[in-house]
Amino acid sequence: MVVRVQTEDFDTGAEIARMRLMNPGIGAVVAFVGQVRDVNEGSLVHTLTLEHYPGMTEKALAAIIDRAKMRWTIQDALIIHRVGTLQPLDQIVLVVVVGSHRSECFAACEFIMDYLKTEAPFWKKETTPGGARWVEARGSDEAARSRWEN
Amino acid sequence: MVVRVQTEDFDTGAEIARMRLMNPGIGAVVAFVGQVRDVNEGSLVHTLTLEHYPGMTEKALAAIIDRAKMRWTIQDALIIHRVGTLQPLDQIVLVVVVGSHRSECFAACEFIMDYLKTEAPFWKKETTPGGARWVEARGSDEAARSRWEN
Amino acid sequence: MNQPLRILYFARLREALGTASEEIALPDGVGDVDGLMAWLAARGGVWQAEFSGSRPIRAAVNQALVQGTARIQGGDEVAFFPPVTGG
Amino acid sequence: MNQPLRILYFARLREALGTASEEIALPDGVGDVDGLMAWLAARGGVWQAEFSGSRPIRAAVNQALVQGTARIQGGDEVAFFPPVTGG
Repeated sequence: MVVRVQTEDFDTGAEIARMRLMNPGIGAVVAFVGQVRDVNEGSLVHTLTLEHYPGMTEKALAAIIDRAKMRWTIQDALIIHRVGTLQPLDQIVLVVVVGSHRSECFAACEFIMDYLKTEAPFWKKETTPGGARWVEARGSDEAARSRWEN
Repeated sequence: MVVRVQTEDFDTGAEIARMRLMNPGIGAVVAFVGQVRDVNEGSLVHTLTLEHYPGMTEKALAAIIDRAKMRWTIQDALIIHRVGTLQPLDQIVLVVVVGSHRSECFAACEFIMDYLKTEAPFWKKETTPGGARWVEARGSDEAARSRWEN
Repeated sequence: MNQPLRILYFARLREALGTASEEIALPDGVGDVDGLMAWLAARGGVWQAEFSGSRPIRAAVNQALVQGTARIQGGDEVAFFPPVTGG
Repeated sequence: MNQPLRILYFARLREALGTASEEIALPDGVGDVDGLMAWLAARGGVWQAEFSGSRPIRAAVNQALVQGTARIQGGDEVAFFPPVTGG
Protein backbone atom coordinates (compact mmCIF):
# COMPACT_ATOMS: atom_id res chain seq x y z
CA MET A 1 0.00 0.00 0.00
CA VAL A 2 1.23 3.50 -0.82
CA VAL A 3 -0.30 6.71 0.54
CA ARG A 4 1.28 10.04 -0.29
CA VAL A 5 0.15 13.61 0.41
CA GLN A 6 2.38 16.03 -1.43
CA THR A 7 2.59 19.48 -3.01
CA GLU A 8 4.44 18.21 -6.11
CA ASP A 9 2.67 16.86 -9.16
CA PHE A 10 2.75 13.10 -9.79
CA ASP A 11 3.41 10.98 -12.89
CA THR A 12 0.20 9.02 -13.43
CA GLY A 13 1.67 6.79 -16.13
CA ALA A 14 4.72 5.89 -14.04
CA GLU A 15 2.61 5.18 -10.95
CA ILE A 16 0.23 2.92 -12.86
CA ALA A 17 3.15 1.11 -14.51
CA ARG A 18 4.90 0.58 -11.17
CA MET A 19 1.73 -0.82 -9.58
CA ARG A 20 1.08 -3.30 -12.38
CA LEU A 21 4.71 -4.38 -12.89
CA MET A 22 5.12 -5.02 -9.15
CA ASN A 23 2.20 -7.45 -9.41
CA PRO A 24 2.93 -9.76 -12.37
CA GLY A 25 0.19 -12.23 -11.43
CA ILE A 26 -2.65 -9.75 -11.84
CA GLY A 27 -4.40 -8.69 -15.00
CA ALA A 28 -6.50 -5.70 -13.98
CA VAL A 29 -5.61 -2.11 -13.09
CA VAL A 30 -8.28 0.51 -12.37
CA ALA A 31 -7.19 4.11 -11.88
CA PHE A 32 -8.98 7.32 -10.98
CA VAL A 33 -7.47 10.73 -11.69
CA GLY A 34 -9.10 13.92 -10.44
CA GLN A 35 -8.22 17.21 -12.07
CA VAL A 36 -8.93 20.85 -11.25
CA ARG A 37 -11.80 22.04 -13.49
CA ASP A 38 -11.50 25.36 -15.21
CA VAL A 39 -15.10 26.21 -14.21
CA ASN A 40 -16.80 25.20 -10.96
CA GLU A 41 -20.42 25.99 -10.13
CA GLY A 42 -20.56 28.56 -12.88
CA SER A 43 -17.42 30.51 -12.01
CA LEU A 44 -14.05 30.52 -13.68
CA VAL A 45 -11.50 29.03 -11.32
CA HIS A 46 -8.18 30.88 -11.07
CA THR A 47 -6.59 28.74 -8.39
CA LEU A 48 -7.57 25.92 -6.06
CA THR A 49 -5.81 25.62 -2.71
CA LEU A 50 -5.98 22.37 -0.79
CA GLU A 51 -5.45 22.25 2.96
CA HIS A 52 -5.09 19.06 4.96
CA TYR A 53 -4.54 17.78 8.49
CA PRO A 54 -0.98 16.41 8.51
CA GLY A 55 -0.87 13.06 10.23
CA MET A 56 -4.60 12.41 10.30
CA THR A 57 -4.97 12.68 6.52
CA GLU A 58 -2.39 9.99 5.85
CA LYS A 59 -3.93 7.75 8.52
CA ALA A 60 -7.41 8.26 7.08
CA LEU A 61 -6.25 7.34 3.57
CA ALA A 62 -4.46 4.22 4.81
CA ALA A 63 -7.58 3.22 6.76
CA ILE A 64 -9.71 3.61 3.64
CA ILE A 65 -7.40 1.29 1.69
CA ASP A 66 -7.46 -1.21 4.57
CA ARG A 67 -11.24 -1.19 4.50
CA ALA A 68 -11.28 -1.69 0.72
CA LYS A 69 -8.86 -4.63 1.07
CA MET A 70 -11.08 -6.28 3.67
CA ARG A 71 -14.13 -5.89 1.46
CA TRP A 72 -12.75 -6.88 -1.95
CA THR A 73 -10.18 -9.32 -3.28
CA ILE A 74 -7.63 -6.87 -4.59
CA GLN A 75 -3.87 -7.12 -4.68
CA ASP A 76 -2.78 -3.60 -3.82
CA ALA A 77 -3.86 0.04 -3.85
CA LEU A 78 -2.24 3.45 -4.02
CA ILE A 79 -3.47 6.95 -3.19
CA ILE A 80 -1.59 10.14 -4.03
CA HIS A 81 -3.27 13.43 -3.11
CA ARG A 82 -1.87 16.89 -3.67
CA VAL A 83 -2.11 19.85 -1.31
CA GLY A 84 -1.17 23.50 -1.74
CA THR A 85 -2.16 25.79 -4.55
CA LEU A 86 -3.12 24.26 -7.91
CA GLN A 87 -4.19 25.65 -11.28
CA PRO A 88 -7.01 24.52 -13.57
CA LEU A 89 -6.10 21.22 -15.31
CA ASP A 90 -3.63 20.30 -12.58
CA GLN A 91 -3.96 16.77 -11.24
CA ILE A 92 -5.35 16.62 -7.68
CA VAL A 93 -5.65 12.96 -6.83
CA LEU A 94 -4.66 9.54 -8.14
CA VAL A 95 -6.07 6.23 -6.93
CA VAL A 96 -4.79 2.98 -8.44
CA VAL A 97 -6.11 -0.49 -7.59
CA VAL A 98 -4.63 -3.70 -9.01
CA GLY A 99 -6.06 -7.19 -8.79
CA SER A 100 -7.08 -10.36 -10.57
CA HIS A 101 -10.76 -9.48 -10.98
CA ARG A 102 -11.66 -6.29 -12.75
CA SER A 103 -15.08 -5.93 -11.10
CA GLU A 104 -13.46 -5.99 -7.66
CA CYS A 105 -10.88 -3.42 -8.76
CA PHE A 106 -13.58 -1.11 -10.13
CA ALA A 107 -15.63 -1.39 -6.94
CA ALA A 108 -12.63 -0.92 -4.65
CA CYS A 109 -11.37 2.12 -6.58
CA GLU A 110 -14.80 3.77 -6.50
CA PHE A 111 -15.20 2.89 -2.80
CA ILE A 112 -11.83 4.50 -2.03
CA MET A 113 -12.81 7.69 -3.89
CA ASP A 114 -16.22 7.86 -2.20
CA TYR A 115 -14.68 7.52 1.27
CA LEU A 116 -11.80 9.86 0.44
CA LYS A 117 -14.33 12.52 -0.59
CA THR A 118 -16.26 12.25 2.69
CA GLU A 119 -13.80 11.09 5.37
CA ALA A 120 -10.28 12.21 4.47
CA PRO A 121 -9.47 15.64 5.95
CA PHE A 122 -8.86 17.83 2.92
CA TRP A 123 -10.49 21.18 2.26
CA LYS A 124 -10.61 23.16 -0.96
CA LYS A 125 -10.61 26.92 -1.33
CA GLU A 126 -10.89 28.40 -4.79
CA THR A 127 -10.24 31.87 -6.14
CA THR A 128 -12.64 33.07 -8.83
CA PRO A 129 -13.32 36.44 -10.48
CA GLY A 130 -15.74 37.01 -7.58
CA GLY A 131 -13.11 36.37 -4.92
CA ALA A 132 -12.02 33.47 -2.76
CA ARG A 133 -14.49 30.90 -1.45
CA TRP A 134 -14.35 27.65 0.44
CA VAL A 135 -15.80 24.81 -1.60
CA GLU A 136 -18.88 23.40 0.14
CA ALA A 137 -19.27 19.68 0.76
CA ARG A 138 -21.82 18.13 -1.59
CA GLY A 139 -24.70 15.95 -0.57
CA SER A 140 -24.05 13.80 -3.63
CA ASP A 141 -20.69 12.75 -2.16
CA GLU A 142 -22.32 11.78 1.11
CA ALA A 143 -24.95 9.82 -0.82
CA ALA A 144 -22.25 8.07 -2.86
CA ARG A 145 -20.49 6.96 0.31
CA SER A 146 -23.64 5.81 2.05
CA ARG A 147 -24.36 3.38 -0.81
CA TRP A 148 -21.54 1.20 0.51
CA GLU A 149 -23.03 0.92 4.02
CA ASN A 150 -25.16 -2.14 3.55
CA MET B 1 -14.10 9.13 -29.28
CA VAL B 2 -10.90 7.25 -30.07
CA VAL B 3 -10.71 3.54 -30.93
CA ARG B 4 -7.39 2.00 -31.88
CA VAL B 5 -6.40 -1.61 -32.54
CA GLN B 6 -2.64 -1.85 -32.89
CA THR B 7 0.37 -4.10 -32.50
CA GLU B 8 2.51 -1.39 -30.86
CA ASP B 9 2.49 -0.67 -27.16
CA PHE B 10 0.73 2.48 -25.91
CA ASP B 11 1.68 5.18 -23.41
CA THR B 12 -0.99 4.99 -20.71
CA GLY B 13 0.12 8.18 -18.96
CA ALA B 14 0.14 10.20 -22.18
CA GLU B 15 -3.28 8.89 -23.25
CA ILE B 16 -4.84 9.70 -19.87
CA ALA B 17 -3.23 13.16 -19.90
CA ARG B 18 -4.47 13.87 -23.41
CA MET B 19 -8.02 12.82 -22.56
CA ARG B 20 -8.22 15.00 -19.45
CA LEU B 21 -6.44 18.05 -20.91
CA MET B 22 -8.74 18.00 -23.96
CA ASN B 23 -11.68 18.29 -21.54
CA PRO B 24 -10.88 21.15 -19.14
CA GLY B 25 -14.42 21.30 -17.78
CA ILE B 26 -14.40 17.80 -16.34
CA GLY B 27 -12.98 16.64 -13.05
CA ALA B 28 -13.03 12.86 -13.28
CA VAL B 29 -10.97 10.36 -15.25
CA VAL B 30 -11.41 6.59 -14.85
CA ALA B 31 -8.98 4.27 -16.61
CA PHE B 32 -8.69 0.52 -16.96
CA VAL B 33 -5.44 -1.15 -17.99
CA GLY B 34 -5.25 -4.88 -18.73
CA GLN B 35 -1.90 -6.61 -18.64
CA VAL B 36 -0.68 -10.08 -19.64
CA ARG B 37 -0.35 -12.17 -16.47
CA ASP B 38 2.76 -14.26 -15.98
CA VAL B 39 0.60 -17.23 -14.87
CA ASN B 40 -2.84 -18.13 -16.22
CA GLU B 41 -4.95 -21.01 -14.92
CA GLY B 42 -1.95 -22.55 -13.22
CA SER B 43 0.48 -22.44 -16.15
CA LEU B 44 3.39 -20.13 -16.79
CA VAL B 45 2.62 -17.99 -19.81
CA HIS B 46 5.47 -17.58 -22.31
CA THR B 47 3.57 -15.55 -24.91
CA LEU B 48 0.04 -14.39 -25.56
CA THR B 49 -1.07 -13.86 -29.16
CA LEU B 50 -4.16 -11.81 -29.90
CA GLU B 51 -6.10 -12.23 -33.12
CA HIS B 52 -8.90 -9.91 -34.22
CA TYR B 53 -11.36 -9.34 -37.06
CA PRO B 54 -10.12 -6.22 -38.87
CA GLY B 55 -12.99 -3.88 -39.58
CA MET B 56 -15.54 -5.52 -37.32
CA THR B 57 -13.41 -5.15 -34.20
CA GLU B 58 -13.09 -1.38 -34.60
CA LYS B 59 -16.83 -1.08 -35.31
CA ALA B 60 -17.69 -3.18 -32.28
CA LEU B 61 -15.52 -1.04 -30.00
CA ALA B 62 -17.02 2.20 -31.37
CA ALA B 63 -20.53 0.78 -30.87
CA ILE B 64 -19.72 -0.10 -27.26
CA ILE B 65 -18.60 3.48 -26.58
CA ASP B 66 -21.75 4.80 -28.28
CA ARG B 67 -23.88 2.62 -26.05
CA ALA B 68 -21.99 3.80 -22.95
CA LYS B 69 -22.50 7.44 -24.00
CA MET B 70 -26.24 6.90 -24.40
CA ARG B 71 -26.48 5.32 -21.00
CA TRP B 72 -24.29 7.61 -18.89
CA THR B 73 -23.45 11.29 -18.80
CA ILE B 74 -19.82 11.12 -19.78
CA GLN B 75 -17.74 13.50 -21.83
CA ASP B 76 -15.57 11.18 -23.88
CA ALA B 77 -14.07 7.70 -24.00
CA LEU B 78 -11.07 5.98 -25.53
CA ILE B 79 -10.23 2.33 -26.20
CA ILE B 80 -6.83 1.07 -27.31
CA HIS B 81 -6.43 -2.69 -27.74
CA ARG B 82 -3.30 -4.49 -28.84
CA VAL B 83 -3.09 -7.47 -31.19
CA GLY B 84 -0.20 -9.71 -32.18
CA THR B 85 2.21 -11.50 -29.87
CA LEU B 86 2.70 -10.13 -26.36
CA GLN B 87 4.84 -11.12 -23.38
CA PRO B 88 3.88 -11.35 -19.70
CA LEU B 89 3.53 -7.86 -18.18
CA ASP B 90 2.82 -6.27 -21.54
CA GLN B 91 -0.18 -3.99 -21.66
CA ILE B 92 -3.13 -5.43 -23.62
CA VAL B 93 -5.92 -2.88 -23.35
CA LEU B 94 -6.56 0.66 -22.16
CA VAL B 95 -9.99 2.20 -21.61
CA VAL B 96 -10.25 5.82 -20.47
CA VAL B 97 -13.51 7.61 -19.63
CA VAL B 98 -13.68 11.31 -18.71
CA GLY B 99 -16.65 13.18 -17.32
CA SER B 100 -18.03 15.46 -14.65
CA HIS B 101 -19.40 12.74 -12.38
CA ARG B 102 -17.06 10.07 -11.15
CA SER B 103 -19.78 7.48 -10.54
CA GLU B 104 -20.87 7.73 -14.19
CA CYS B 105 -17.26 7.42 -15.35
CA PHE B 106 -16.70 4.34 -13.19
CA ALA B 107 -19.88 2.70 -14.46
CA ALA B 108 -19.21 3.56 -18.11
CA CYS B 109 -15.61 2.30 -17.95
CA GLU B 110 -16.68 -1.00 -16.38
CA PHE B 111 -19.55 -1.32 -18.88
CA ILE B 112 -17.13 -0.81 -21.76
CA MET B 113 -14.78 -3.49 -20.42
CA ASP B 114 -17.62 -5.97 -19.80
CA TYR B 115 -18.94 -5.54 -23.36
CA LEU B 116 -15.46 -5.54 -24.85
CA LYS B 117 -14.78 -8.89 -23.15
CA THR B 118 -17.94 -10.49 -24.54
CA GLU B 119 -18.73 -8.73 -27.84
CA ALA B 120 -15.54 -7.39 -29.41
CA PRO B 121 -13.95 -9.96 -31.75
CA PHE B 122 -10.57 -10.68 -30.17
CA TRP B 123 -9.20 -14.13 -29.42
CA LYS B 124 -6.26 -15.08 -27.23
CA LYS B 125 -3.89 -17.96 -27.71
CA GLU B 126 -1.17 -18.55 -25.16
CA THR B 127 1.97 -20.60 -25.21
CA THR B 128 2.86 -22.35 -21.96
CA PRO B 129 5.40 -25.06 -20.98
CA GLY B 130 2.65 -27.54 -21.98
CA GLY B 131 2.27 -26.08 -25.47
CA ALA B 132 -0.07 -23.62 -27.17
CA ARG B 133 -3.72 -23.30 -26.21
CA TRP B 134 -6.63 -21.06 -27.09
CA VAL B 135 -7.93 -19.20 -24.06
CA GLU B 136 -11.51 -20.25 -23.35
CA ALA B 137 -14.25 -17.67 -22.84
CA ARG B 138 -15.25 -17.41 -19.19
CA GLY B 139 -18.77 -17.58 -17.87
CA SER B 140 -17.87 -14.85 -15.39
CA ASP B 141 -17.39 -12.40 -18.26
CA GLU B 142 -20.80 -13.27 -19.68
CA ALA B 143 -22.33 -12.84 -16.24
CA ALA B 144 -20.60 -9.46 -15.84
CA ARG B 145 -22.06 -8.24 -19.12
CA SER B 146 -25.56 -9.52 -18.43
CA ARG B 147 -25.72 -7.42 -15.24
CA TRP B 148 -26.11 -4.35 -17.46
CA GLU B 149 -29.16 -5.72 -19.28
CA ASN B 150 -31.89 -4.50 -17.02
CA MET C 1 -27.72 -10.64 -58.02
CA ASN C 2 -25.44 -13.69 -58.13
CA GLN C 3 -22.82 -12.13 -55.89
CA PRO C 4 -20.79 -14.65 -53.93
CA LEU C 5 -20.99 -15.12 -50.20
CA ARG C 6 -17.74 -14.36 -48.39
CA ILE C 7 -17.17 -16.54 -45.31
CA LEU C 8 -14.47 -15.86 -42.71
CA TYR C 9 -13.24 -18.17 -39.95
CA PHE C 10 -11.27 -16.99 -36.93
CA ALA C 11 -9.07 -18.28 -34.14
CA ARG C 12 -9.56 -21.92 -33.04
CA LEU C 13 -12.16 -22.42 -35.75
CA ARG C 14 -9.78 -21.19 -38.47
CA GLU C 15 -7.12 -23.59 -37.24
CA ALA C 16 -9.48 -26.56 -36.97
CA LEU C 17 -10.87 -25.99 -40.48
CA GLY C 18 -7.50 -25.11 -41.99
CA THR C 19 -9.22 -22.18 -43.71
CA ALA C 20 -9.30 -18.45 -43.00
CA SER C 21 -11.83 -17.51 -45.68
CA GLU C 22 -13.67 -18.72 -48.73
CA GLU C 23 -16.08 -17.40 -51.33
CA ILE C 24 -19.01 -19.51 -52.37
CA ALA C 25 -22.24 -19.07 -54.27
CA LEU C 26 -25.13 -18.82 -51.84
CA PRO C 27 -26.23 -22.47 -51.64
CA ASP C 28 -29.76 -23.33 -52.77
CA GLY C 29 -32.19 -23.29 -49.89
CA VAL C 30 -29.88 -21.42 -47.51
CA GLY C 31 -31.53 -18.23 -46.26
CA ASP C 32 -30.12 -17.67 -42.77
CA VAL C 33 -27.07 -18.28 -40.61
CA ASP C 34 -28.43 -21.51 -39.15
CA GLY C 35 -29.03 -22.80 -42.68
CA LEU C 36 -25.49 -21.95 -43.71
CA MET C 37 -24.09 -23.70 -40.65
CA ALA C 38 -26.09 -26.84 -41.46
CA TRP C 39 -24.81 -26.68 -45.04
CA LEU C 40 -21.20 -26.34 -43.81
CA ALA C 41 -21.66 -29.22 -41.33
CA ALA C 42 -22.83 -31.40 -44.23
CA ARG C 43 -19.31 -31.19 -45.66
CA GLY C 44 -18.44 -33.80 -43.02
CA GLY C 45 -15.17 -34.33 -41.15
CA VAL C 46 -13.92 -31.28 -39.30
CA TRP C 47 -16.83 -29.27 -40.74
CA GLN C 48 -19.31 -31.63 -39.19
CA ALA C 49 -17.37 -31.54 -35.90
CA GLU C 50 -17.32 -27.75 -35.74
CA PHE C 51 -20.74 -26.82 -37.13
CA SER C 52 -23.00 -29.53 -35.73
CA GLY C 53 -23.65 -27.51 -32.58
CA SER C 54 -21.49 -29.39 -30.11
CA ARG C 55 -19.02 -26.51 -29.79
CA PRO C 56 -20.06 -22.91 -29.18
CA ILE C 57 -19.85 -20.74 -32.29
CA ARG C 58 -20.65 -17.08 -32.74
CA ALA C 59 -21.66 -15.56 -36.08
CA ALA C 60 -21.46 -12.10 -37.60
CA VAL C 61 -23.12 -10.88 -40.81
CA ASN C 62 -21.53 -7.86 -42.42
CA GLN C 63 -19.46 -7.32 -39.29
CA ALA C 64 -22.33 -7.26 -36.81
CA LEU C 65 -22.95 -10.03 -34.25
CA VAL C 66 -26.15 -11.92 -35.09
CA GLN C 67 -28.32 -14.82 -33.98
CA GLY C 68 -28.73 -17.95 -36.10
CA THR C 69 -32.01 -16.70 -37.52
CA ALA C 70 -30.31 -13.70 -39.19
CA ARG C 71 -31.02 -13.59 -42.95
CA ILE C 72 -28.13 -13.84 -45.40
CA GLN C 73 -27.90 -13.18 -49.12
CA GLY C 74 -25.33 -13.05 -51.89
CA GLY C 75 -22.72 -10.35 -51.30
CA ASP C 76 -22.83 -10.71 -47.55
CA GLU C 77 -19.72 -11.20 -45.43
CA VAL C 78 -20.45 -13.94 -42.90
CA ALA C 79 -17.97 -14.73 -40.14
CA PHE C 80 -17.84 -17.66 -37.73
CA PHE C 81 -15.69 -17.71 -34.63
CA PRO C 82 -15.47 -19.02 -31.07
CA PRO C 83 -16.70 -16.91 -28.14
CA VAL C 84 -14.44 -13.88 -27.91
CA THR C 85 -11.66 -13.57 -25.34
CA GLY C 86 -10.18 -10.09 -25.64
CA GLY C 87 -9.47 -7.51 -22.98
CA MET D 1 -2.41 13.81 34.82
CA ASN D 2 -2.86 17.50 34.15
CA GLN D 3 -1.76 17.30 30.54
CA PRO D 4 -3.19 20.05 28.37
CA LEU D 5 -5.75 19.52 25.65
CA ARG D 6 -4.50 20.43 22.19
CA ILE D 7 -7.21 21.83 19.90
CA LEU D 8 -6.79 22.29 16.13
CA TYR D 9 -9.02 24.26 13.75
CA PHE D 10 -8.96 23.83 9.98
CA ALA D 11 -10.08 25.53 6.78
CA ARG D 12 -13.08 27.89 6.98
CA LEU D 13 -13.29 27.34 10.74
CA ARG D 14 -9.63 28.30 11.23
CA GLU D 15 -10.19 31.48 9.24
CA ALA D 16 -13.41 32.39 11.03
CA LEU D 17 -11.83 31.89 14.46
CA GLY D 18 -8.52 33.44 13.49
CA THR D 19 -6.82 30.53 15.24
CA ALA D 20 -5.13 27.37 13.92
CA SER D 21 -4.48 25.74 17.30
CA GLU D 22 -4.45 26.27 21.01
CA GLU D 23 -3.57 24.38 24.16
CA ILE D 24 -5.87 24.58 27.15
CA ALA D 25 -6.36 22.76 30.41
CA LEU D 26 -9.31 20.39 30.14
CA PRO D 27 -12.16 22.59 31.41
CA ASP D 28 -14.01 21.46 34.51
CA GLY D 29 -17.06 19.42 33.66
CA VAL D 30 -16.05 18.80 30.05
CA GLY D 31 -15.87 15.08 29.31
CA ASP D 32 -16.79 14.70 25.67
CA VAL D 33 -16.64 16.50 22.34
CA ASP D 34 -20.14 17.96 22.68
CA GLY D 35 -19.15 19.36 26.06
CA LEU D 36 -16.02 20.96 24.64
CA MET D 37 -18.02 22.51 21.78
CA ALA D 38 -20.51 23.99 24.26
CA TRP D 39 -17.61 25.34 26.30
CA LEU D 40 -16.04 26.93 23.17
CA ALA D 41 -19.41 28.40 22.10
CA ALA D 42 -19.64 30.03 25.54
CA ARG D 43 -16.67 32.20 24.59
CA GLY D 44 -19.21 34.21 22.58
CA GLY D 45 -18.70 36.13 19.32
CA VAL D 46 -17.32 34.04 16.46
CA TRP D 47 -16.98 31.09 18.86
CA GLN D 48 -20.66 31.21 19.60
CA ALA D 49 -21.43 31.55 15.86
CA GLU D 50 -19.34 28.56 14.87
CA PHE D 51 -19.94 26.16 17.77
CA SER D 52 -23.61 26.70 18.54
CA GLY D 53 -24.66 24.05 16.04
CA SER D 54 -25.94 26.27 13.24
CA ARG D 55 -23.07 25.35 10.95
CA PRO D 56 -21.93 21.78 10.27
CA ILE D 57 -18.75 20.86 12.14
CA ARG D 58 -16.83 17.61 12.16
CA ALA D 59 -14.61 16.53 15.02
CA ALA D 60 -11.62 14.23 15.38
CA VAL D 61 -10.01 12.99 18.58
CA ASN D 62 -6.40 11.87 18.28
CA GLN D 63 -6.74 11.99 14.51
CA ALA D 64 -9.79 9.75 14.21
CA LEU D 65 -13.24 11.04 13.18
CA VAL D 66 -15.66 10.86 16.09
CA GLN D 67 -19.21 11.65 17.11
CA GLY D 68 -20.04 14.33 19.67
CA THR D 69 -20.36 11.75 22.41
CA ALA D 70 -16.69 10.73 22.11
CA ARG D 71 -14.84 11.03 25.44
CA ILE D 72 -11.90 13.40 25.76
CA GLN D 73 -9.22 13.78 28.39
CA GLY D 74 -6.04 15.72 29.07
CA GLY D 75 -3.34 15.01 26.50
CA ASP D 76 -5.81 14.43 23.67
CA GLU D 77 -5.53 16.16 20.32
CA VAL D 78 -8.99 17.39 19.35
CA ALA D 79 -9.64 18.86 15.90
CA PHE D 80 -12.65 20.74 14.57
CA PHE D 81 -13.28 21.35 10.88
CA PRO D 82 -15.97 21.77 8.24
CA PRO D 83 -17.16 18.78 6.20
CA VAL D 84 -14.25 17.64 4.06
CA THR D 85 -13.96 18.47 0.34
CA GLY D 86 -10.92 16.62 -1.03
CA GLY D 87 -10.58 14.45 -4.07
